[in-house]
Order: sequence, then structure tokens, then C-alpha cells
Amino acid sequence: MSEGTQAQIVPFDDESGDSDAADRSEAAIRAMHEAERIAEAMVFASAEPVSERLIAEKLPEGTNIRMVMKRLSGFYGLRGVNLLRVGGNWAFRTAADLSFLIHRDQMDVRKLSRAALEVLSITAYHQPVTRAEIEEIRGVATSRGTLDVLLESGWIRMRGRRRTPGRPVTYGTTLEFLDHFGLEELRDLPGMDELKGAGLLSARIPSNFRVPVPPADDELTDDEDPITQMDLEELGLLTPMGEEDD
Amino acid sequence: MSEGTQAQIVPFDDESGDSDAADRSEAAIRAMHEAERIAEAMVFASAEPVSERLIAEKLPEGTNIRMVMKRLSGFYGLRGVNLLRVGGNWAFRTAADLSFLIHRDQMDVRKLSRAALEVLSITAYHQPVTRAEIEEIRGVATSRGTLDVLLESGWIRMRGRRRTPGRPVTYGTTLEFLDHFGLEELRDLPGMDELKGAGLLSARIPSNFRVPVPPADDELTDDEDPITQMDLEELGLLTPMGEEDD
Amino acid sequence: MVNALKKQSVPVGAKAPMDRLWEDADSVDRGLSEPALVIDIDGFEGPLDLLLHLARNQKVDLARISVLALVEQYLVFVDRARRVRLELAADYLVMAAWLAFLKSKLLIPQKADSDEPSGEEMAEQLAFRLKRLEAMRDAATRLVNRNRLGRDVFARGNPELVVVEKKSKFDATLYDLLNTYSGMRQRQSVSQVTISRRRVWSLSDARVILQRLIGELHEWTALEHFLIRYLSDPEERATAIASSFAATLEMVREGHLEIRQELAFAPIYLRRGKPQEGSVSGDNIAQEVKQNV
Repeated sequence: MSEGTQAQIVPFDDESGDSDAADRSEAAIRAMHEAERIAEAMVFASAEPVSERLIAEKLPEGTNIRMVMKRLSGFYGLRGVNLLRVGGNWAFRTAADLSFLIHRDQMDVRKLSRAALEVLSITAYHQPVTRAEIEEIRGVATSRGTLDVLLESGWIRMRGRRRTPGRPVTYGTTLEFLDHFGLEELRDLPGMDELKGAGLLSARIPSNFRVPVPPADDELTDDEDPITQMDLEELGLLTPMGEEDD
Repeated sequence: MSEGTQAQIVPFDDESGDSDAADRSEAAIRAMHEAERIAEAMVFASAEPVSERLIAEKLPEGTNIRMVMKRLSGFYGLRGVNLLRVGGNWAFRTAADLSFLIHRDQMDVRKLSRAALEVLSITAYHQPVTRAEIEEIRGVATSRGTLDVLLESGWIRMRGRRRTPGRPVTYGTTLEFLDHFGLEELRDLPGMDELKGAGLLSARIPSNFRVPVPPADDELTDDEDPITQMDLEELGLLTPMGEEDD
Repeated sequence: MVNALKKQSVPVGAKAPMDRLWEDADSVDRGLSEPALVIDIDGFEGPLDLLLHLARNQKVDLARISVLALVEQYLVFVDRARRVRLELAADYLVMAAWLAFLKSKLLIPQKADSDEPSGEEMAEQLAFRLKRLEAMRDAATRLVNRNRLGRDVFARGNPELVVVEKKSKFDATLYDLLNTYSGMRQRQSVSQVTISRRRVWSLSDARVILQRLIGELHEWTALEHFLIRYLSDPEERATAIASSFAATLEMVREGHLEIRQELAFAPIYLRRGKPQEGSVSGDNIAQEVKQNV
């Protein structure tokens, strides 16, 4: 009980605890506490992520929903259940370090084939992406049933059609995908920024992509174009010597 | 986050805040906090109320389970969800004063029957399509109820009447249909190659198999007449619900 | 995915066999009397996957691979696979052709005014694709190792709110819709095929036709040769050959026909019967022809 009471006297981040406006402040604190209770109850009651918009609809007009949710998620940050943001929605989930509590036989995690996993990650990082592009990246035709399995799992979906000849269908990931892998948004995909920075999320081969071309044979090693060598070094791509290709 | 931290420094009810035993006390507080996290996560993730014995099994031996639960339920006492004792077991429930947030019956979303899904998908791809044509494609008679359900869902509508003997009504999809299924336009429905590519259609379908391309817009085709007020009355559009087939 | 004949049993899906292959490479070159080569490409998902594995074997950062060495290794692999009459899937051969072209480009000085991509550009393209594939593999691994819902973190076990947002009274996804449509259309089309499209020669049909033709068969004539007028439709070929062959066996037994086949899968010859001992056993032929058909 004591903690609940204490929560009420925590001053708001954006308000000074001005003693002159104590009454107004106390009412505001009460309102905030009530808003938190409502948001908490709504999200807690649902197994699926609840949209922020839907929560806002149940709160008094003018409530700073962003702040309510921020305070709540901070409040639950160290608890056994955490309040997580999933693509503009909110969900309570057990803390990851407590996974040992749940019996193994209760686990319901689909086991994906290596191929399906690759298609999933390519779809996630390259979306919107067409099947032809996925095949381009993997260098192999997508076997029947791979996309099917992912569509059925609800992790990927048909997003639309590319405005190119043939109007191929584009694929992307779903909210369930974010929820399942504990991602707040697509930008949180592991390594997203580095991959983007390295130009590896391009479906086409970028024109400025430089890799070393090894010398044709040992004799030619000394005749390498110095400008090319400089280019390579500049890009951090050093040419190995030609020992391997004998 | 601040509240979480504060929770740790609340002295136990049955312990004096003896400053000499500060270290021992801090360890005890930490242990208590961890026990609370575990109990909280277990009750949260369980589909049924959880017995104290089951929770105690996951806690370090000698933990005062009674006190852990008392503290937890006290903590949740003023929150949007309460931790309640239900027949000797523990469960989370929405706070009674917030039950207005939960409207079970209003949330009753029905799943479309297989028959309805079939009729809907035929209507989408083959529109404008008459009931006889739908039946020919499905190979079974379509009950009045199936079409009624779909008309009621707002996903299909009567488009017009075919200029053939009997002037059968033609059906098509609505804007709500596009909206619900996340399609920008009808032609975003995947074609035969896309369905094959996604593994939904077998690669070995007969060579004369075709998936029609739905019309680009809602304009009536040359062999369709608009539906008039007289038609509507004649069709008895306030049809009572029939049973669904399948 | 990949059709490979295995000379020896090796663990399926293991990468180890490839390592062994390349470690063995020198010794294989030295002696022609080496034991059968162990090749297993079952574990590889296409040529790019194989190339990536070969690149890994160079034991350097992907950015520093020797493309030419990689090309060589791949071509040696394909060459070797062919020498042991290994059947490689077409995309492995397409990649081999492209790599051979790349190799020639890399070795022969570039014409400055050429519109075609230079060898360097092609090598860049290859290296980029390898790097991108590897990046996606790494990403996939990191993805599955995240804390996953239902494995590491859990949702409310006893939700009180069934569906939070009432957008529509009915629940259906685009996948439901497309899956239902495809399944239904497919079912309908398949049932139509089996009823109306398949033409089968019955045994008695075949016998009537054979009997009508039998007067012409003074010399040894190939079964296919005199059925040729019926074999214009490739879909009918199998049933025509199977049924008329079965009919000939019956007629051989009755002494109306003689039948001869030099070896398995060779043409089957027929002529008008002169009943005699020691004609080819019909059962054996039936076995072989079954495989043939």
C-alpha cells in the first residue's frame, strides 16, 4: 500500500513542485494517477498490444498520453512484468530474465527452417520487398511453402504491389512480428543502422560499392594500379595476395 | 523508474530499520523484491489462478510467501489492476471501478465461415459476379444466409443487374472491403503468378487455369444495368437471416 | 533442393564434407587412383550459399576475399562434380558459366570503350551479393536469439479483454481470403482434370488397334514406330505405350506375335507370330518397360 501512496507524491517531470499552486498540483497528480490506472487496466487486460490511440480515447481529453505511458513503463521497468511498446501499441510482458519460471512444455514457439528464417529476415530488413528480390538476395528460388508458412504464421504479410512492370506483390512484416521478437519498431531490428550504413540493405548493387579484385596471378601483383589500391584502402577493403588462386 | 527504486527502500512492516544491520537488511530487501517479481510474473502469465504452493516452489527456500503476496496485493491495491485471492489462489483482475473499460460482449468479433470466405473471395476476384456464377465456381449451392452475412459485413454489395434473361443481380466488393484487407485498390489482389509464388497455388495447376484480374474501378460494365429503387423493393432487401451453409 | 548423387554417405546438412573436399583437393590432383570423391551439396542452398562457404574457407574477412580464387574453387568444384558424373542443379551450372565469364574478364585486359561491365565491376557485384547474404544470415541469427514471446517473455495468461479494437464485426485476414480462394479454385480445377482431361488407352482398345495392324508386321518393327500415328499427343504417349505393350504380351502368349528387346530401355520390336520356344520372357520386359514408361 505504501508504494502506491508514494507514487502519488512523485512530482511531474514537466511541472515544478510550486507550493503556491499546491491545490492545482494535487488535482493534477490525482488526474495523472487515474490516467495511469486506466491505461494500466486496459493494457493489462489484453493479451495483445493495445493501441495508444485506443487508450487515449478512454482518457480525459487533453491528457498527455505519451507522458502517462512513459511514466507507467518506467514504473514497471524493474518489476516482474514490463510495459513494452510495440509499433505504436503497448503490451505487458513478463520480464525476460524470468523466463525460467514458465514450464518448457508450455512453450509455443514455431520452429522455422533455415530457409524460412532467411526469408523472414530479408523481408524484415528489406521491406517492402518482392519475392524476386528475396530470391536475388538468397541466390536461390524460394521453395513452395516457405512464404506460405511465414504468411500463415502472421509474421509477414502482403503489403501492396510495386509500381513496376508486372506489378509484383511486395511483402513486409506485421505487428505480430514486432511483438514476437520484442521490437518496438522496425528501426530496432538488430544491426539495422550498420547494415544500412554499409549499403547492404539495397536490393540493387550500389554503384559506389567497391571490393578488391585480386591480381590475376603472381607476376601481375607488382603492376597493380596504384589508384585502385588507394581506393581500396580508403574503403577499408584490402586485397589479399594471390596465394589461393593457384 | 523512480517508483521502482522507491519500492526497494520501503522498510518491511515486521522489521525495524536497524542501522547496524543495514547490509543484511539491504540484501533482504533485494531478495524480497526478487520474490515479488517472480510471484508477479507467474500470476500474470498463468491462465488460471495460481496457488501459493506453486509460487513458493519457484522462490528461494525459506521465503515468507505469505508476506510476499501480502505486500504484492497491497502494492496493486490502488492500481488499475488488483491482485486478488480467488479460492485460495492468486489472480490479477481489473480494478472493480474500472470495469467499464472492459466490454466483453461488445468485443464479440465473429469469424467468417469457410463458405462465406469462399464467396467473398470469388466476389473479389470475379466481380461483377452473379450468384449463379459464384455457385458454378464453388461447385455447390450458396445459401441465402451466406450472402446475407457478407452484405451485412459491409464487404460486398449489389452492384447492378446483368443484362441477361432473368436479369440476375451482380455482386462486387466495397470500399470497406479494401480498407479491412489493407488493399489500396482491387487490382492489388495478387494474380496467379503471385499466388503461386507465395505457395498458395500449386505450381502444377492445369494450363487453362486463370485467376481473373478484377476491374480497376467500380464503374458498371457494359452488360450491367444499375439497380433501381424498384429493384430494391423487388429484391426484398430486408431479408431475414438464413442459416449458413457448411 | 539440390540434386546430388552421394558417392558415400555423409552427414546431411553438415558443412564438414565441403571442408574435407577442399582439404583433399591436392591429393586428389596428385593421383587418379584416389578413392571415390566425397561430395555433398545437400547442405547448401544454391550456388551463392556454396560460394559463401568457399569464401569463408579463405579464412579472411569477406571484404578481403580473393574473388578470382573463389571463382577458381567454384569452377574446380563443378568440374569435379561432373567428372564423377554428379548431377548438378541447373543454377549451379548457370553460376559456373557466369563465373567462367568473370574469370576471363578478370584475366584479359579490359577494352576501355566497352559497354559491358568490366571484370572488376562483376567481381564487385559478386562480392556484394556474398556480403549481403552473409549479413542477412547474421541478422536472422540475431533475430531468433532475441527474447521471443512465448519462449522468453509471456503475455497475460488470462486476458480479460478479448479484442480491444472493434473495427469490424467480422474477423478475416487477407491471408485467409487468398488461402481460401486458392484452395477452392485449385480443388475445383483438379476435380475437373481427373474427370474430363485424362485420356487412357484401355487394354482392349490397344488390342483392337494392334490386331488391326498385325497384318503389316512381317518384319521386326519397333512398337513405337507403328504406334507413331497415335503418339502425336505427348500426354497420350505413356498410356498408349503401356497399354499396347501389355496387349502385345497377351498376344505373344497366344502365339499371334513375337517380341524382342536387345537390352533394357532399347526399342521393343514386334512381328507376326511364328509360335516357337525361347521367346523373351514377357515378365522381364514388362518390368523394364514399366521403368521406361
